[in-house]
Amino acid sequence: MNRINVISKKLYKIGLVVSLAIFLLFIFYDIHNLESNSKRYLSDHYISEGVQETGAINIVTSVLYDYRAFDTLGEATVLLTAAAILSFLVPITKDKMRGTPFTIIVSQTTQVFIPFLAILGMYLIFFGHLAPGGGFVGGVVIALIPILLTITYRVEFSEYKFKPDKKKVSEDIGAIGFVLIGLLGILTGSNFLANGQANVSLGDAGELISAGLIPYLNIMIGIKVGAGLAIIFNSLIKEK
Amino acid sequence: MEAAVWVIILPLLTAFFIGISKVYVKKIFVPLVISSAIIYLYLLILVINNSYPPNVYSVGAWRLIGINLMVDPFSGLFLLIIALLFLPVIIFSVKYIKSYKHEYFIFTYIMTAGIAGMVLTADLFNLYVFLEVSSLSSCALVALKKTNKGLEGAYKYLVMSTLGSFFILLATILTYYLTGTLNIAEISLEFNEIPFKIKSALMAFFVFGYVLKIGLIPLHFWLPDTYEDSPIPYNVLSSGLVMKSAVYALIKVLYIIFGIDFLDKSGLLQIGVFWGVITFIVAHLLAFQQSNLSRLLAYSSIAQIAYIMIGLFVGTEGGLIGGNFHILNHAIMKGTLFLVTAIFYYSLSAVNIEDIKGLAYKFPILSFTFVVASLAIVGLPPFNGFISKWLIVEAALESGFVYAAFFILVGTFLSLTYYLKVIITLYTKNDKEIVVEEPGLSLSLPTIFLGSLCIVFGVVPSLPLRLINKIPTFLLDNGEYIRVLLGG
Amino acid sequence: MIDLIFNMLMIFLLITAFFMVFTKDILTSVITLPIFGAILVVIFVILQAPGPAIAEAVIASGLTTFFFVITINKTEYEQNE
Amino acid sequence: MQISYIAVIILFCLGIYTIISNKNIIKMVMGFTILESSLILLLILISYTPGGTAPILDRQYEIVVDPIPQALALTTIVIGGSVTAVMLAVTIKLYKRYRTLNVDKLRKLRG
Repeated sequence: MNRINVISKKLYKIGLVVSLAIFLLFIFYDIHNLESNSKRYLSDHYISEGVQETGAINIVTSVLYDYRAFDTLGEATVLLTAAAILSFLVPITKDKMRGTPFTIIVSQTTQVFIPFLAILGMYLIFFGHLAPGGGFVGGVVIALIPILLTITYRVEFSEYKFKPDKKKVSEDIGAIGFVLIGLLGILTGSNFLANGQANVSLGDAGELISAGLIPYLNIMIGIKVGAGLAIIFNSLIKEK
Repeated sequence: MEAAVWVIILPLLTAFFIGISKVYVKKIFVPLVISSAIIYLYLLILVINNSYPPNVYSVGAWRLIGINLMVDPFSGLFLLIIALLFLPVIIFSVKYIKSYKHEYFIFTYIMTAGIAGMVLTADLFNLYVFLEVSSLSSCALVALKKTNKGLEGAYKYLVMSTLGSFFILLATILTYYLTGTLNIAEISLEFNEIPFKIKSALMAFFVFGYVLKIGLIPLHFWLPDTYEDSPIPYNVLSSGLVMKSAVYALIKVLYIIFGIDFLDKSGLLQIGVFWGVITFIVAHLLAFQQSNLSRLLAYSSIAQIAYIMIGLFVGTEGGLIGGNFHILNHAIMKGTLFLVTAIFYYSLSAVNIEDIKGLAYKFPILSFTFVVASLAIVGLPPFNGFISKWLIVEAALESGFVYAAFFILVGTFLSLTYYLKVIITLYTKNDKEIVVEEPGLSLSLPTIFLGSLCIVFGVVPSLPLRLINKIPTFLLDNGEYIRVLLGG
Repeated sequence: MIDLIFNMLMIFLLITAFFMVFTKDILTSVITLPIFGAILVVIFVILQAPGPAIAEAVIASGLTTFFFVITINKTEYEQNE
Repeated sequence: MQISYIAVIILFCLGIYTIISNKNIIKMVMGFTILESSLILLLILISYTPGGTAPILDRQYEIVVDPIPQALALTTIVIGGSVTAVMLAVTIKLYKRYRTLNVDKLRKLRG
């Protein structure tokens, strides 16, 4: 009797999902060939005036950090909440990552590797408005350094190198910096997070020091994401 | 209007400063929390006062190509609820929360910022981002006490709300693909040309996503678990704000983007009312069998949210006024009930209904507030619950949902039974001596303040109704809302 | 030419996803997660989206796989011992 | 290009099937990753216009790919990543408390 029950339950679920798939298929089919007058007036505006208004070459970064900077603030808060959740779920006792003890080769290569990671992370953050990348991606690459230390040299060494309190404080400083740069827009008479509109010197596009406040927003997000992900990783490792 | 952005930034800044104060300047923690709550209250009142001629604040000064915040009476009502609930809960939890104090306040401030963001924004993707912020931080608050049930409730809540968010995200992406913009006003203008089939499919995704978060009957099983072992002051904010902000987002998306006539044509109004009726009947029956006080209040929250859905889905002006007034009343009444339960838990860690036997003689004032709030939530005449329920019943009768009005009255008696069960155990004589830890003033004052609001809004309903009567003008025909957002 | 490669990648993506879901052993399905992510990165590059391609490579197929490996490390090993 | 939209639908429904029907919690979280990847793929497919170039305008191109869905995709990847991290952390805690990764056992254990 139990087998029939299990099979009927499984069939019910598969039926549910297949009906959803067919429903989606019809909707996508309709939407795809309905799309006669593809209305893209907003993105055409971003493409045509994007470089003049925000000064950033990379339109995706100008959308993320200037036109829709409020989304990025919300998203940075999501990341900060995730880091705070993981840091308080961890018990006091440390538990090392069980696994094979690494040979000398691994520890040597990580020492060679770390400066390259640092440079790559810095490049992604500082050149966020010129090349693809930006605060989030650069921050993650920088967070790889404490993660590599944790894996090869156990958590204690990585905690010794980057103190957990320092990481927590640098994450909050990054977040507060982002909001203060946003408030700069209010101080100069325009609205919150106003970069292109406020009369901030945009510099000529393509230079490193251009695009007004976007590089500073990138740096703040980079610090925040780097510290946040280091906290997330170390607390996941320490959870006994 | 400048203060509209501060309503969202101030809680975020306070949360970040609390993060720093955990490490460096430890002793400024309590003054920082209290002062920012008071400034926040002043800011909210400032925004609510000039919410009538709705004004638009464009973030980054990009008029229509950026993200706009819009303060209209409907969001003004929610800011009023935040104003009424936030300060009492903060003062209450400064003394009540002993373990993980810093994390509790960081998550509460981030959740309030998320809810304020959801309520104010006039941009579809921004609504999704702030929805994610508020649900992740409220899920963290559920898991704060790290008990087995708490962690399990947090896991279920996380799974369900992320599943709901992904459906909302799918609908947002398809809306962007069809209309090319993310501004709510422009979307509703573009939506007139879209054929009926696609529009109703998008509406189905939105409704499914938001109902998963609100917790109507078939999708409600995760909700009572989140109330069981979470810090009780959080339950006040959760049932008062988090569930209601999902209702707010659903109503704003449906009424503004799809428009009232499309809702009527597609029959969603009838489905909504029917769904609400089933929900509150089943919720009342389930609430009857509960022994844990928090679970009983959780099921009663689901039932009250069902009343609000009926009020809002009736689709007439009277229904909207009744529904919104019930949102305000339920937030206050449920807040009082949860705060009193928190005091019982604080003084003698009472969890089940049997544990609070004979406490009325130990806490006369608090038990009286509990009785007032439960009679108000049941909907008896002198209190505020009665007025809003009566408005909903009237609106349901007006627009022909006779069965809904009848079942609401039946539901009133159902809820009367299980609240009476609690009150009776409260007042039965208890012979054995109970060692009680005396709750200080900072615990009982907020409770009494919220309890007195139950009576004040009951006797003088014109106080909040002045604001609530203005809501339908900007919700029923979305042309008014669009004119303001686009014209500006 | 590009379309041919693109369609093949899409099919390969589906195969990896099905394999990831229907294998019994957790470890093999966690190993296929970065392969799934890597194919997505190539698809994003073909579709002229460098920003999300880097983000997907670093966050979605990089760090998320790492978190899965740690979770398995914490939960699976005790069962074997 | 039609297969890409069909692939998105299949991945979306596969993700939901994994979440609904799996016993092991880690497989369930993997379902969320698949679901999230399908939505990001849909976003990028929407942003692609045939013959367009990447949205880096170091000089003027005639057809440029739509930048907005790419910005939304970046936001969704980060949000999805952090939600998955939180889910996995809670899974480890649940495993330590209940000694089992089986979803059904959890529901019964709660009692």
